[in-house]
Amino acid sequence: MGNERVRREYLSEDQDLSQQQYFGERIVTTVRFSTDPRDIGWVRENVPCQAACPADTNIPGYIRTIVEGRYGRSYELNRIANILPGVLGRICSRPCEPVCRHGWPGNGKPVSICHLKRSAATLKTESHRISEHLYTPTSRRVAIVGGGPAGIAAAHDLSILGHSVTIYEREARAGGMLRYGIPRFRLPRGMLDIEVQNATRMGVTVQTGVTIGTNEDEVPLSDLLNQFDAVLLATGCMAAMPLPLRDQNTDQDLVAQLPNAEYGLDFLLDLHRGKTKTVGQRVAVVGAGFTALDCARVARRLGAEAVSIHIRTSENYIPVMDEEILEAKREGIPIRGLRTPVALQIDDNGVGTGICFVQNRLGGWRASGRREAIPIPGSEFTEPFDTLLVAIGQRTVNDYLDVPVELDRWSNIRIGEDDMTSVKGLFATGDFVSGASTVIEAIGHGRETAVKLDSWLMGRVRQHKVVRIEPVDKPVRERQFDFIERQNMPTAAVADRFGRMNTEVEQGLDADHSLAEAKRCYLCYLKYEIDVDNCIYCRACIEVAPRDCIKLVKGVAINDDGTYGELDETGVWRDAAAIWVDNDECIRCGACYKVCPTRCISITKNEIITQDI
Amino acid sequence: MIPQQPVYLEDKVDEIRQSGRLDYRSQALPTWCPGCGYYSVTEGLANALNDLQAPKENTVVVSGIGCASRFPFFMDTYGFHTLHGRALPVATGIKVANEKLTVVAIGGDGDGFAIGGGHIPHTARRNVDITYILFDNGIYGLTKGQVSPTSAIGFTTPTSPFANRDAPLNPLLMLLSYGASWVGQAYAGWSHHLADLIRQALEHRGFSYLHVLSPCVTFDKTDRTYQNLDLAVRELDTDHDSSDLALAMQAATDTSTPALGLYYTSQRETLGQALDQVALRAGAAAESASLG
Amino acid sequence: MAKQTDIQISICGSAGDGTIAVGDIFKRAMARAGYRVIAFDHYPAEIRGFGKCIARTRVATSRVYSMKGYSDVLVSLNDMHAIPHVGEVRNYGALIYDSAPMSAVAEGAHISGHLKPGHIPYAFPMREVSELATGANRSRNFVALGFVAGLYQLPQDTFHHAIAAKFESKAAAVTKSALAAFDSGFEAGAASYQFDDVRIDAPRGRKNAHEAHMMTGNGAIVQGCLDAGIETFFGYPITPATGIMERLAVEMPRRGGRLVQTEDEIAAISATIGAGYAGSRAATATSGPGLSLMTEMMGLGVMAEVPVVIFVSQRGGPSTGLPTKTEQSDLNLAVWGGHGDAKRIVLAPTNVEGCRRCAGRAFEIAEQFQVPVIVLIDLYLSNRYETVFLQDENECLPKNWKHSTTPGAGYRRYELTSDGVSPRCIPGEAGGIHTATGLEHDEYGNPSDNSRTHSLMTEKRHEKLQAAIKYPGINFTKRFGDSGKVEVGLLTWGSTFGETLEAMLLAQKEGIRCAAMKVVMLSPFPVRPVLRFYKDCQQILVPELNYTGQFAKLLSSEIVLPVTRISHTTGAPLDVNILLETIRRAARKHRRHHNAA
Amino acid sequence: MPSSMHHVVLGHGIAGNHAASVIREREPDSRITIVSAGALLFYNRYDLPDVFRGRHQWVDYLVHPPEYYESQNIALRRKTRVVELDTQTQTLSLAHRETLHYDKLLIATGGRAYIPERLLDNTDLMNNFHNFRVAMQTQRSVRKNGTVIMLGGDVMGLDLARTIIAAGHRVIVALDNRTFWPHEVAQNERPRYLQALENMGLDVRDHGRVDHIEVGNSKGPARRVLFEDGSEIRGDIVMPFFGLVPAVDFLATSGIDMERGILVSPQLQTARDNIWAAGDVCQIWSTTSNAYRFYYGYRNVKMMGEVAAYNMTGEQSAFESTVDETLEVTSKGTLHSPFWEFD
Repeated sequence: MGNERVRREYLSEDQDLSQQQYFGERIVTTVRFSTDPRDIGWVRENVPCQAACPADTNIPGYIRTIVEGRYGRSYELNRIANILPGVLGRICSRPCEPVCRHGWPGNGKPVSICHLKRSAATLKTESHRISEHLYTPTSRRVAIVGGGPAGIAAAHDLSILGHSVTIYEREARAGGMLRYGIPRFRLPRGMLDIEVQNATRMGVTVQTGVTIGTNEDEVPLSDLLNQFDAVLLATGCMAAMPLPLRDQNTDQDLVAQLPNAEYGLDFLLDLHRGKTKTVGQRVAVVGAGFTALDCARVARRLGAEAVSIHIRTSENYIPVMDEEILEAKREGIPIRGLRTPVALQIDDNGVGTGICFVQNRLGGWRASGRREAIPIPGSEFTEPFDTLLVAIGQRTVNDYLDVPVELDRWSNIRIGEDDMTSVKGLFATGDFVSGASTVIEAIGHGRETAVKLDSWLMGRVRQHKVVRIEPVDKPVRERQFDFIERQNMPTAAVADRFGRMNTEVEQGLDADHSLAEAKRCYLCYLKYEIDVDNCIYCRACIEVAPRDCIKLVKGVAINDDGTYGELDETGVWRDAAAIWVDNDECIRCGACYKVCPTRCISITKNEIITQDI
Repeated sequence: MIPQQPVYLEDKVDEIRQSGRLDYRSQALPTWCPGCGYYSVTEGLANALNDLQAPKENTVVVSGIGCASRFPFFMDTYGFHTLHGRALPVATGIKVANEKLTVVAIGGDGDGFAIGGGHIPHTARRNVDITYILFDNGIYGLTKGQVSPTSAIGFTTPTSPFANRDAPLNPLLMLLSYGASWVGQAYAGWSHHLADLIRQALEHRGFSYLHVLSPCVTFDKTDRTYQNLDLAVRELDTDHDSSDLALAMQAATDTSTPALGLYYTSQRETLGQALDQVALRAGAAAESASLG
Repeated sequence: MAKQTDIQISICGSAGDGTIAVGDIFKRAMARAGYRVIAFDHYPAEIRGFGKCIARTRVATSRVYSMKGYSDVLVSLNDMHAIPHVGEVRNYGALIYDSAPMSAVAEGAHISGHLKPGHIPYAFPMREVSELATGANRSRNFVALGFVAGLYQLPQDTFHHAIAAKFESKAAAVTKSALAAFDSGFEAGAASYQFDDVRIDAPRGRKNAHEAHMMTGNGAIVQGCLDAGIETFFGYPITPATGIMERLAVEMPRRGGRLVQTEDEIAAISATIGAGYAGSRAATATSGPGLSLMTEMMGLGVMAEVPVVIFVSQRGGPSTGLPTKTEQSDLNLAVWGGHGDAKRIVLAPTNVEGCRRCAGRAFEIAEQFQVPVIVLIDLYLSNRYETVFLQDENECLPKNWKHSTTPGAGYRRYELTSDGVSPRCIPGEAGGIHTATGLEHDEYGNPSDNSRTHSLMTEKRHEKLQAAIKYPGINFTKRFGDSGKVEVGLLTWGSTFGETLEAMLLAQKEGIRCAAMKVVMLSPFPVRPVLRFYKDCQQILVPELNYTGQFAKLLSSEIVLPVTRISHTTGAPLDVNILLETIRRAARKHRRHHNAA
Repeated sequence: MPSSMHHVVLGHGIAGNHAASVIREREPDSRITIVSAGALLFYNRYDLPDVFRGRHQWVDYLVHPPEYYESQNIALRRKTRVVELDTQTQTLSLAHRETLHYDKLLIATGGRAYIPERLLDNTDLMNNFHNFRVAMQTQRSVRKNGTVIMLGGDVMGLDLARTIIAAGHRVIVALDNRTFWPHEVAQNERPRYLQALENMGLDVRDHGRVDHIEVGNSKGPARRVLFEDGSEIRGDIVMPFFGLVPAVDFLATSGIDMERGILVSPQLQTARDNIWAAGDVCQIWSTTSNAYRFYYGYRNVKMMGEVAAYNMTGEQSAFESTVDETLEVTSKGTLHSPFWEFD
């Protein structure tokens, strides 16, 4: 078109056309790869969900492909980052959703990113084929201790990178907490099996039922260190935190002693190892995490009538998704706040009858981001129970190490920048290092460690992250999409949940609802730019903008890290050096693109990708 | 989609501020409809004046009535907002009074060819050393969209509800025949090209007439839109000889695919020079008289 | 018996928001629904550029004559513009505004922060509703309109009808999205609880309600032209007269008439004179600035005794002045303007119905007296909407002027007769051959500088017009209010009479004996009836929208008696309350004197 | 200087309004703004049952005429929702994207009807009574001599029930553990109180948990309530009365301490500087019962408004309830709750 011809003539004499791929007459695309901090910073700032994802998932990418109905591609985009989309699509802690731009004040509710992940996994075709880009074999051998999320993630990446990997798993099957910690009504096992299988099929040997340790019939770690080029510890946090009781400072653990009290973690582990568990009519659960909620909901399913959860602070401050809390309440489980256990009431037969709490007031914030609770003297009271489940946290176990390894003062293992322990060739990752966290963090860490371990094995860094910038020839969103309400996850009727223990509560979004939800995504990775050289400052774009997203600017601040800061707006004609799209406000509706008289607005897709060096 | 070299805002902004072109702008934001071609002209004129380093205080922008009437208010130069169609004679007066000034008259097609039509031939004939930028959107903007002298046949407006039957003027042909010594045509959608021509027009000594094609984004959604003009306009043939009047007139007759660029330019005595000559002759006559 | 409704709704927005457009639809729909409606819009000089637009509409179940000083409902399409007008909403009146503005606003910049405690807020996300309904936020205006209609349970189909009519000429898509926006607004309005802040009760059933039309002064003038069978029109766009030409451009060709948009007013009046000379019913329309340009050519019309009609809608002056504000300051130009003794006829209707009647009669009168006739209105009347009923039959007479009984040899185009009107022939009539000229001429039309001829012809051109004062079928003066002696008499002209009448009615309610008289014919001046009115009034107030008291001076040039001038030059119509207060003061003053005596 | 001091009161109920006028008494010069989500001026919600007594003009419910606010120089922002509170910058973000700065803030947003989670899917089939507007709509949707189904039946509900019965309608109460809320009735006492309800003309039913609500068929009443035990009740409208939960949604990101409600000291001060809370929204530390607890009823709430106002203007007085909270059965055998009393 005329104006494009002109643009070539008057704007970009110096333009490098070498990268253009021609398709007939039309230029299809020109892709630019950038490591400029401003470009990388742009993605980091403007795609908040991806920035918040420990596994660095390309969220706009996979949501966009759902809109296009390319579920398989969407699934792959996920798998590239987090290995187990079908699993995480159900039980991920969703650090991405609280930061979703759609949830910012005035923008409505965040996109249900997690549920869409699940949709991609379930809606992809039967014949979907996963794809992997395999490196040539390196003949390096790596042993991984622990087949949980972190171990599996690391194993996957290391095998892709060409190393031969062996996982040593204590339990009968790989999966760790995913398989033995999370109840089936939240995570059906079929999906888990397939995805673990996919993650480990590129030449990963999984040795199950093998315990690494010092006892006989256990394999000592030192053997592994001799047999393998590198060993990676990913044994997570498999021990429950003991319940501290202010008024019963005995050295033996009362919970362990009482016949009708148990630690939630053990309760769930046993259950999923196949033991039959029973609970009384009144079940008191102490603790505020996923484990506590799971215990309570399992207890309801095991027939307990009155199940209650007791927490130190209040609902607003516990690290659990609102949906989970709501479902627990629907199942008739009240959450009682501001109370700390101080003692157990035990009758003459040594059976626990009640738990004494002290009333709390809220204190400051811990470094961990958790809320302090400060007991109020003299405010003690008692709650009766038939069964007591305690789930106040988990800790690592490292007594199985038969080589001298440096520990920190919490007796967690100490690792360096390169994730290597004080022992050469011995690496550690996941919860085993960081303490109990989330599945996605474990996977994220596992993958980071894999890359570091690879560079150590190969003696050089083999990959780095760059921004892939691809022109988009037309706006792919419509303003209408912003008015779509967040699609609610359909759930099984409460009555039906208790009949069959394993009925999955969240039923998943069907294709239509997934499409509707996917459309809501702003696709923050689309970058609208105005070619200031060709702009006539006519403000036609501002006129049609649905929001305050295009601005007359004097300039822009640059942060210390070289990324862009705030736009410096102006209403003074003489100062208006440029008209610029404020990508914070921009909801990628494309209205401006359509009206620009000089066609000076361009759209690019900005994605962080991994490139070989 | 034409690939872009990476644009980094702060670099670009510095470049623009240092260029100095913003200095020619007013404080107040223009009040034309968003998307109006006048923005392109404003930018173009600012850039051209800046390229020529024309001192702001020696520049006067004169307008008549119409959407252009506010033009001077959006330039940080001397300006004169006169009456409907009377911009050119006022500009002539200013120029005659002070030859050092750069005088730019600006108006629309209604202002210039309808009520003011009588003034153009004479300003061109006298070759007053001013630049006349005529903004041709083929419609009356300020009175909300009636036909104008350059509206196409068949153009339907409130005052031509059954389609306009009057043939449009051919301004370029008119101006060429009136003897304008510099005639060019630009298009608001080609902002850089426009700026380039304005600069040439300002540099020309004599009456320079720049015809600027533009849509009226508010009252003409069908006929002369950016989309249509984008497709219609082309550049003057590369071998065009701008000293050849016949060739220029030939080129001017193509109104279906208007060619953009410098049609014709020639150097001849300007009004200022003529007045100087008259003064010289009068002086000489007085001298010879004293010798005799 | 239906309850009395008298509601004024103001829609306030930025130019380009479509404020005036929906105001227009609102008033038409309400008229259709059988209400008496009067409306006046405020709009800025810029096309866009974000100036303030207000569409004010007064809806009543019985006849009203002017706008109210306050509003019952204010709809904000642009808070920046609407905030200054929040105060004009009465206690327990309603404010309707956008609860989800596009961009973040500073403290105090949103209208919700400016409501008076007595106001009822109706907040809803106009922009979003619009985008949902039409995919663009441009239709906020229709959403708001729909909201009002839905909120006050106004007949939805009547509005559909009005919207469809509005976009007749436009693409179907335009109508469709407007309707969509309206309906979704209507839904929102109907859904939101109405706090009885404003009641719009069903109007008294008029059997001819379906014939009710909202018409502006401009529209009525067009109607009058058509009544008179106008044949040719030449014009040049100028606010606020442009509307006349725009409408005629649609209507005339359908009736075999011809309209040409000339390149300027000078050409417009010239062509009109030519067409008049050729015998067609010809007219042009302009405003003050154009009239100034036309005065010279008008002189030719007087001299050559060519019947033409010139519609003049006054705006704020002098010079370019206030193109979008009203004023009555061209009386002098209309009555006296131009060089030489160039007496012409000037009619000044006072309301929309009057515009129609005067326009129609103007053609007859021009023909009858062979002279240019100026119909003088102002922007307020040009753009003011009133309900009119189109079925009123057309009273205009066909072309019929004093014709030569014996055309042929010796035909004298400018024959001196007892009534000063000469027999007229037009090109095409055998035996009517003559030359019309701007030079002074004799009875045959031959140029003559004979002093006797000049004095006779000058006298003829003036005296023939005296009979116009008695021209039938139209009241050139009319008295309202108390009969017999009154404390206060109001004497005025043009659009101002509406406010004057309202003020008089209010004053009467307060027990002040008063009367008002409108003067419709300004030149020649109807001295006798005015003089009679004088005699009945203890004191005379003359309100008008100019500084120099042009009408008052015209009065005193015809009748030497004292009057009190009330000059008002804000560019806005007269404020009824101010006028009422003046009447009270006058009445008090009178009573003091009375008691003293 | 006090004249520049800006007191912002969130909520336009008894607590908020009373607080505002007390602040005005104590600080004639300071700027006072009341932010309310409602459309109307302050009215007494204890009067609302009167819509069943034919009192339908909202103006009749106003406690103060509009002029009052002008004379008191109290700015009133109605139809205004707060979406975010930033305690650092002391600004409130309003739903219409305006920001409002405060020097001292009183949160008195009250409580909203608690809907048991299992009924959340049926909310649109139930009628509320929390403001004039919905009260009117509710009143209009009951047929002459029609039937009102009351779920739960807290004291507000029972108060309303008296009026509805007086208006010639039938009221069925479906019992629940929240019946009589906020009064706690011991199991052994329960029959006595239920009898009292019957004496008051209520039709008392005990079907256990509600399963869901349906729209009735065209002929019959508009609503059907189905219980988990399979039984069913029909009526024109269904009104949930399961007690109140504090309206604190907008405080999610504010860092204000909350459990169920906003946690405040006996001085009604929150953990944040310059922020107080009063009314049904706050959970006050009770030194007597050593717990955070709610106080209900006109008198308590008004007192809280007063205390807050005093403390916002320099005092340090503590809130103490003077209300005897026992739910009594009168000599006539009917119920009487202290929370029905107001003045």
